[in-house]
Amino acid sequence: MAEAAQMQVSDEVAVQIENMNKWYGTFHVLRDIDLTVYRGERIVIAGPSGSGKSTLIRCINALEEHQKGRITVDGTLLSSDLKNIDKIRSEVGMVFQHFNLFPHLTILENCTLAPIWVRKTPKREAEETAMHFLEKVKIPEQADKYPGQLSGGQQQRVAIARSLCMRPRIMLFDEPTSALDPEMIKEVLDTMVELAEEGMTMLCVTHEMGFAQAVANRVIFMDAGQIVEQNEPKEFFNNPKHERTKLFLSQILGH
Amino acid sequence: MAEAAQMQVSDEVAVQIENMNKWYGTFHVLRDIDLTVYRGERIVIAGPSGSGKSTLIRCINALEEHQKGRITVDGTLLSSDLKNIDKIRSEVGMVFQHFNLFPHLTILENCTLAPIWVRKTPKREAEETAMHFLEKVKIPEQADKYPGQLSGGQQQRVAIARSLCMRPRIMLFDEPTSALDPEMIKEVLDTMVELAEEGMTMLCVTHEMGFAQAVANRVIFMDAGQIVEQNEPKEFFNNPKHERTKLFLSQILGH
Amino acid sequence: ATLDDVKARGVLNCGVTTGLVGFAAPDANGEWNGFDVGVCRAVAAAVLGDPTAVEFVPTTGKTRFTALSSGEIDLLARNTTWTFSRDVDLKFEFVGVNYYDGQGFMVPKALGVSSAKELSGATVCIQTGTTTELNLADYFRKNNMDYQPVPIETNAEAQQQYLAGACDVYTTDASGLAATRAAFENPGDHVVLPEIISKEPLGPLVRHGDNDWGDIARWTLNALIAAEEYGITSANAEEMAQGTDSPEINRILGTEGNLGEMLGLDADWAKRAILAGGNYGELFEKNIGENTPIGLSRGLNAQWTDGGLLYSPPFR
Amino acid sequence: MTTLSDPPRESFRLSMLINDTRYRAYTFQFIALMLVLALFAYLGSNLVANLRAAGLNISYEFLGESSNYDINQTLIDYTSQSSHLRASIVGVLNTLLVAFLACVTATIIGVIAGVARLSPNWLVRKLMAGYVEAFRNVPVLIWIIIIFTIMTAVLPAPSAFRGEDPDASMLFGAVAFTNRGLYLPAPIWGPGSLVVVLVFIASIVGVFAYRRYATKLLYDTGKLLPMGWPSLAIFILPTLLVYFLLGRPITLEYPELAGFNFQGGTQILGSLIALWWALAIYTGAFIAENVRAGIQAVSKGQTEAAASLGLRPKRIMNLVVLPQALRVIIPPLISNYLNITKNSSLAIAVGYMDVTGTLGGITLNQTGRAIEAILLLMLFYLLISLAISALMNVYNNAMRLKER
Amino acid sequence: MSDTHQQSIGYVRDSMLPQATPPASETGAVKWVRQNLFLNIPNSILTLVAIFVLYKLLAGFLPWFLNGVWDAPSIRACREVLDGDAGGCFAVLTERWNQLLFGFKYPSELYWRPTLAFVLLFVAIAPVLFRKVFPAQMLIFTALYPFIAYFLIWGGSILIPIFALLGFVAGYLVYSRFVTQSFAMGFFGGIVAAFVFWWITGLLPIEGILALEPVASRDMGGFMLNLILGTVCVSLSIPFGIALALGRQSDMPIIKWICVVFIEFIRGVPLITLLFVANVVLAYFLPPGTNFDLILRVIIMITMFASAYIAEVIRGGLAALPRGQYEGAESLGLDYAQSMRLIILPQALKISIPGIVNVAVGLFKDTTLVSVISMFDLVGMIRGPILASTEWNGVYWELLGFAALLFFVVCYGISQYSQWLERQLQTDHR
Ligand SMILES: Nc1ncnc2c1ncn2[C@@H]1O[C@H](COP(=O)(O)OP(=O)(O)OP(=O)(O)O)[C@@H](O)[C@H]1O
Ligand SMILES: Nc1ncnc2c1ncn2[C@@H]1O[C@H](COP(=O)(O)OP(=O)(O)OP(=O)(O)O)[C@@H](O)[C@H]1O
Ligand SMILES: [Mg+2]
Ligand SMILES: [Mg+2]
Repeated sequence: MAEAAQMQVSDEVAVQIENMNKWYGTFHVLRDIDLTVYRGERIVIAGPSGSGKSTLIRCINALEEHQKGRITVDGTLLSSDLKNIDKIRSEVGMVFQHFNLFPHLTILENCTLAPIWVRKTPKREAEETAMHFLEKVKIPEQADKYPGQLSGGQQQRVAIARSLCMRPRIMLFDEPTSALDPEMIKEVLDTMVELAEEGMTMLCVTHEMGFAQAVANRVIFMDAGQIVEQNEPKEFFNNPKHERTKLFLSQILGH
Repeated sequence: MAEAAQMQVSDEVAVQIENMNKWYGTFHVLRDIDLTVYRGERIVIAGPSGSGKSTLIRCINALEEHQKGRITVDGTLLSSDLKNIDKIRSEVGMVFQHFNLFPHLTILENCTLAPIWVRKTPKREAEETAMHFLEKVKIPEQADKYPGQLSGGQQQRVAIARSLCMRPRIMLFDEPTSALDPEMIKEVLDTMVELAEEGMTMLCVTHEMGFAQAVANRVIFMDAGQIVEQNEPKEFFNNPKHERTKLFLSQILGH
Repeated sequence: ATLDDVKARGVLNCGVTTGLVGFAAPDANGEWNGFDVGVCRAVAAAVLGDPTAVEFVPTTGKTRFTALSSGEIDLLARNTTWTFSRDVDLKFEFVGVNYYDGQGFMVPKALGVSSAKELSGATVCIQTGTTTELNLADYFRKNNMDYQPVPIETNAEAQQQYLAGACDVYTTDASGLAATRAAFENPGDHVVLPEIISKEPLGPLVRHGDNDWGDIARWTLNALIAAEEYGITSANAEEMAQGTDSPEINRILGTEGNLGEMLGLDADWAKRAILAGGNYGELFEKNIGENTPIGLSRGLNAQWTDGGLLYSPPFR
Repeated sequence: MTTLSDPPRESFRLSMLINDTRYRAYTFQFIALMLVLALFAYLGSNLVANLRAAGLNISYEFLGESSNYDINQTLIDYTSQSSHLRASIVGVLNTLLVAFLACVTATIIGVIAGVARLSPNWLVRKLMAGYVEAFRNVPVLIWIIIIFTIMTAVLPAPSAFRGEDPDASMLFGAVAFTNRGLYLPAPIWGPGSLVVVLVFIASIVGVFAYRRYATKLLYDTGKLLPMGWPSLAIFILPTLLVYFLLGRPITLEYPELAGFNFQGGTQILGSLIALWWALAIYTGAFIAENVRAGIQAVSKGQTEAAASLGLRPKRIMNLVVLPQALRVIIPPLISNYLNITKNSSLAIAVGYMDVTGTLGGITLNQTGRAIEAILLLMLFYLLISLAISALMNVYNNAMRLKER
Repeated sequence: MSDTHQQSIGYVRDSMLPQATPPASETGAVKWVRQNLFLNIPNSILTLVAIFVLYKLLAGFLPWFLNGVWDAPSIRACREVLDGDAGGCFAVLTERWNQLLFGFKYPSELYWRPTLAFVLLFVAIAPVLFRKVFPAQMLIFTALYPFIAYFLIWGGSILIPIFALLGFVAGYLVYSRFVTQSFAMGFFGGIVAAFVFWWITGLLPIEGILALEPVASRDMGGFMLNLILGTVCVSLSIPFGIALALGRQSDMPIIKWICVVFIEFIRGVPLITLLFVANVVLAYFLPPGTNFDLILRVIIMITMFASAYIAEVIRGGLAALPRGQYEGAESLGLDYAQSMRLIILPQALKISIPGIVNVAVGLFKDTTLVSVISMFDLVGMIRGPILASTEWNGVYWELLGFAALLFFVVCYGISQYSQWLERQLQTDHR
């Protein structure tokens, strides 16, 4: 499968991060990050807790601002200009660890909200799109329920559908399965694999090494705010180079 | 290990329950309970939710009053006489599912409170005892922290140490591990096993069948307020007799 | 200017007390009646031609001055004592005196007190927000007596306190005492002591600076007083307006001269004011005179010709 | 990879004021600031225009002038010759006095009622629920008036104590409840009374010292001394002993009916009592709810855990439940104190001369300085509430439970 | 290993026991009385004390209430009828009920209008309070209600409320036309549109068209005044409260500080000083010549007062929302206004409703303070005209009791509702 996926990677650059640095107060969270993501690429980001994985991903989406360096998403430079930020956010979908569905809206409304208000899609059309993606994540029948009535796995799939409804060109996942019970993890991973097979550009923070091996084009290992090692999954898992990586893999696989 | 433990059981009766009945309003929670616990015995009580396990244990400690029958703890008859209740309570330690540590006191203060005020132990001495037991549960270094600063597993171990500081002759555990994350369960079970090995009389409500098999002298299975079956762990697990037990075991082990 | 505002509004906003029987109080139907109310109605009749075109704004001792200076009311007719500082410092203009009063004391007969000099050690109910508490402080200090003041916001509550015996003495303007006593179940059980400890010329006032409006209020009041002097009453005013042989009466009633025009009103202004509730004497008799429950005698408030202080400047 | 560089410094464009996150916040804040300034400028210019039109000005000189009125309750020296400023201070002290008394009383009432609401006794529970609901759901002004009415209309006037066969009589011949207030005996400090007072103070210190010692003894040796009756004995006995040894240096002056009023003794004004108790009972109902919520917030597990350790109910309350409940109770308790202080401004309804009655009442009336007086009045209340909030923050920070 | 009990260890129950009935001491009235009244000696004493207190209360109250005189022209007549017996003089209520409820100036032939408005209030407020019970369409009536109520209570031409309503409609139309593009544009466009509409229609001569007899604000009084002040101020203060709460949450320091200063200032001073301001000082701050009604000034002040308190409640609601909701909205590309309006506020307000209701109860009680600045609300009517009148001087208990009862019924009702709602929110797993 990994082979099949590989093929869809094109030469176009989806995300380009150059020499990016970020501080929280005086704490240097991200240091000199350089990363180029090509269109269709599927990248898994791994690393110990607190290594800055989430922060990296959130910078791409301008949920956090970086203090130095450049981030270019789909040709748009991420600057403090609101227009650019808006543009980028509508190109980039994000799925959170805790789903962050809107509990006061039905599933359908969750999915149509942004298309209607941000993309100015007519409501009917937005609903059709939403149903399409809900079918894709296999829960069209839940459309009129409220998030609180769904299981965690279903909620996460709704969150994915909600992002997809904006027809993003890039999807970011921040530990999408780590708040789920084991049975539900599979549901969500299946959905993500399916997305991957369709050639979506994905950046995914996860500890699901199975998923990484099956889907990723590239695994990035971070520690202490830096990219320590990156490689194809096979190489990465079987033949890690850096000491830190070896240690991490031994822990995570042993677990 | 089970064999080794077996040996410490003596002939002395620690708890004797005769024909005990309890009602909540008109609801008959415990029906004709007869149970004799010998000194040094380690009893695991299992059963479906709502079967009255907690209530049984709490009756022994006079946290709930029973309406019919007799409970004798360590030779003292449990009556409405406050003196007897006090006597019994200081003989019997109890560990709750939700730890119930006192959040406004440090760990050390949690452990010395009762010895000082109930046993009238001088403070210094009480603190020495407390440190002794905190070492036993392997967290002496946390003595000056507050409960809110510890992990669940650590808190539960403090709760055990707190009970031990009263040097009880009998320990009651009410699902001590069910509010814990999997990693922490082991910490607590280890502590309990250690206690068991020292010959403490224990009654333990738990669904940890591994623990039961390893440590218990006897497993008691309750349903609908009655003791349905009891046996040595080996027999109980391999060769349950009652239909209800079989059903329960199939569920719990299949899980 | 105030005159134009009032005309444009069609209603005169007149500040009165929150309720003092005889001077200004709403009856069971919510209709305002009283001596001060009469002044308001006279001004309204003079300016607007309609004695009912008045909006009565109840004010407390605290709010009355701001109400006036902020323009919420056009005229304050709320037994307000004319003092130097109010006239000069607070920037108001008193347009005359409609009642010469003085502060007095009322005590239950049962106490057996016959003079204010015997009040040492008494508990005294005062209505706050008036000059009364200053007079009281001065009087007791001057006479070297001590007392305990019980300050109260409204007349109604002062009355309650006094009747319940929470204070021995009630002090306020003598007219107010009479009015209050009149409302008692047994007025005979209470006496008003003979001492009058202060001068309290009560009169309507307007804002400083709008002299035209002040003139209207002043001369409406004077017209009422002069009308009594010359015998113009609400009963005979119409008849007299046909013309009399007294030039002064003619000038008042507008059949001679152009006094109304000078004021910026029409010729009939004073006639209407008199017709609104009668001349000064009529208003007095109807609201607070001897035949009313309040039963005040004219005393100082008689015409100068009868030995009183009422003395309207000439209309010419 | 690529040459690194910061995002290029774009030249500033006007549209960036709205579109650029860096500048947008400044734009908004600037607009807001301008709006607020404009509003103030507008109000200020109106004020100036209005004052000029009325020929008035803003000046605080009136504070120095003599007030010319008397106040019936003065905690500091005051005569009608004192200044308005002093009259205001008298009012401030009266406010603080009634607020303090009401806070203490409300706390006592509230704690008793709150605990009683959790009593196992059904009748007591219901009775207290009735009290709480009745007082919480009726405006405090109505309660103040009702209690004031009880004071004036129900209690006898001093004159009722007069005569051969009076309608009312004094309690123990020493205390008179009248509708002007409460007349109590006042102590006369004879020679040696200082000693008695000192001994009394010393014995209060003694009580604390004893309790401290008892705890220490328990900690050190495990010996638990009784707390209740020794404390009481230390509290009372030495003072009594010294009092009688010195030949009763402190005597009481009893109030006696003379002239219009009771003379001698001390008087607590009726209006003070009415306001004090109205505020106390009203706020007590709120405090009762806080206390109940606070105790209930301590989970049942805490009590059970303590009980299973063998602690007695009284100790469970003192050692486990109360310390935890207090954290929940005290913050709303403090804001209730603040409410009492603010509600004490309703004193004018009963003629109690608090600061609203002096500065915001008679002074305002006599001088006509409405703006100045009300401004000062608000400032005073604001200072109090800021002080109390500061106190609350200190408490909250000190008591915050340590968490991970 | 000791064999004594090792044999007995195996045990299997052969027949299951049925539910048995508890012993008599565990059920029925006996147990209840013992448990609830006479658990132990101190408790029994308490019970006796409580019974004594109850007896005293009832012994004082019942004869007074049952013997009450309901029909007499004055207190003296009452006393004659009672002839020395204990008994209330409730005649004052039957004689003056209209003044107590409507003040002394509201024309009596028009009482049906505020009464109708009051009844309709329940219809209007029901769908807000019980969202699950009533159809959402009823909210349309809620939106219309302010205009209907204004028309009923104040009278005048029906065109005034209609134009006012149409102004809002015009504003809304413009708003919804532009809001999808930019919130600011929609919002300010809407406001401008509404004002333009009002300005134009304000020029029309509409006096007397389809008019009810107009009643001036000054003529409002009695309990009606309390209700008007309460409902108007609470409803007006909610939008201001939201704005203040958002401002206080803002990370722009100047805006935050403006809001903080306002809120803390208002919360730091007693309402009565604010009422003094309305009564005595506010006029100086308005342009020369403007002349607000006292009632209007009071409404402004009470609204400011309530806004500050409601802002604090809503701030609590906002703080209770998890950070993820903000981030979720942001990551979808919603801007600040959109995420507030669509995501944050609907949730925050829902959490805040019980708190808002509590503020409303407190505020409603505080409306009695207007009696201190010589407005004739229920308390003002009692303390002023009625108790001062010759006929009724001295009937304290009946009047004050009546006032207390009216407030109790309303406030108790509302606070029970808020408690119910809190329970609903707790169990609401949505
Ligand atoms: N808002 C913040 N303010 C200050 N420090 C922060 C903030 N958010 C995160 N950090 C710190 O930044 C570092 C990186 O955080 P980040 O959440 O990116 O780690 P992560 O690799 O995603 O870890 P995890 O696997 O636990 O999610 C951590 O040390 C964290 O404590
Ligand atoms: N205070 C109470 N009042 C009324 N009924 C109660 C009370 N406490 C428990 N019960 C009921 O008594 C029964 C037995 O409860 P108990 O807590 O002993 O069950 P359990 O076997 O410990 O179940 P679990 O495994 O869920 O803890 C249950 O049906 C429960 O609903
Ligand atoms: Mg992370
Ligand atoms: Mg249980």
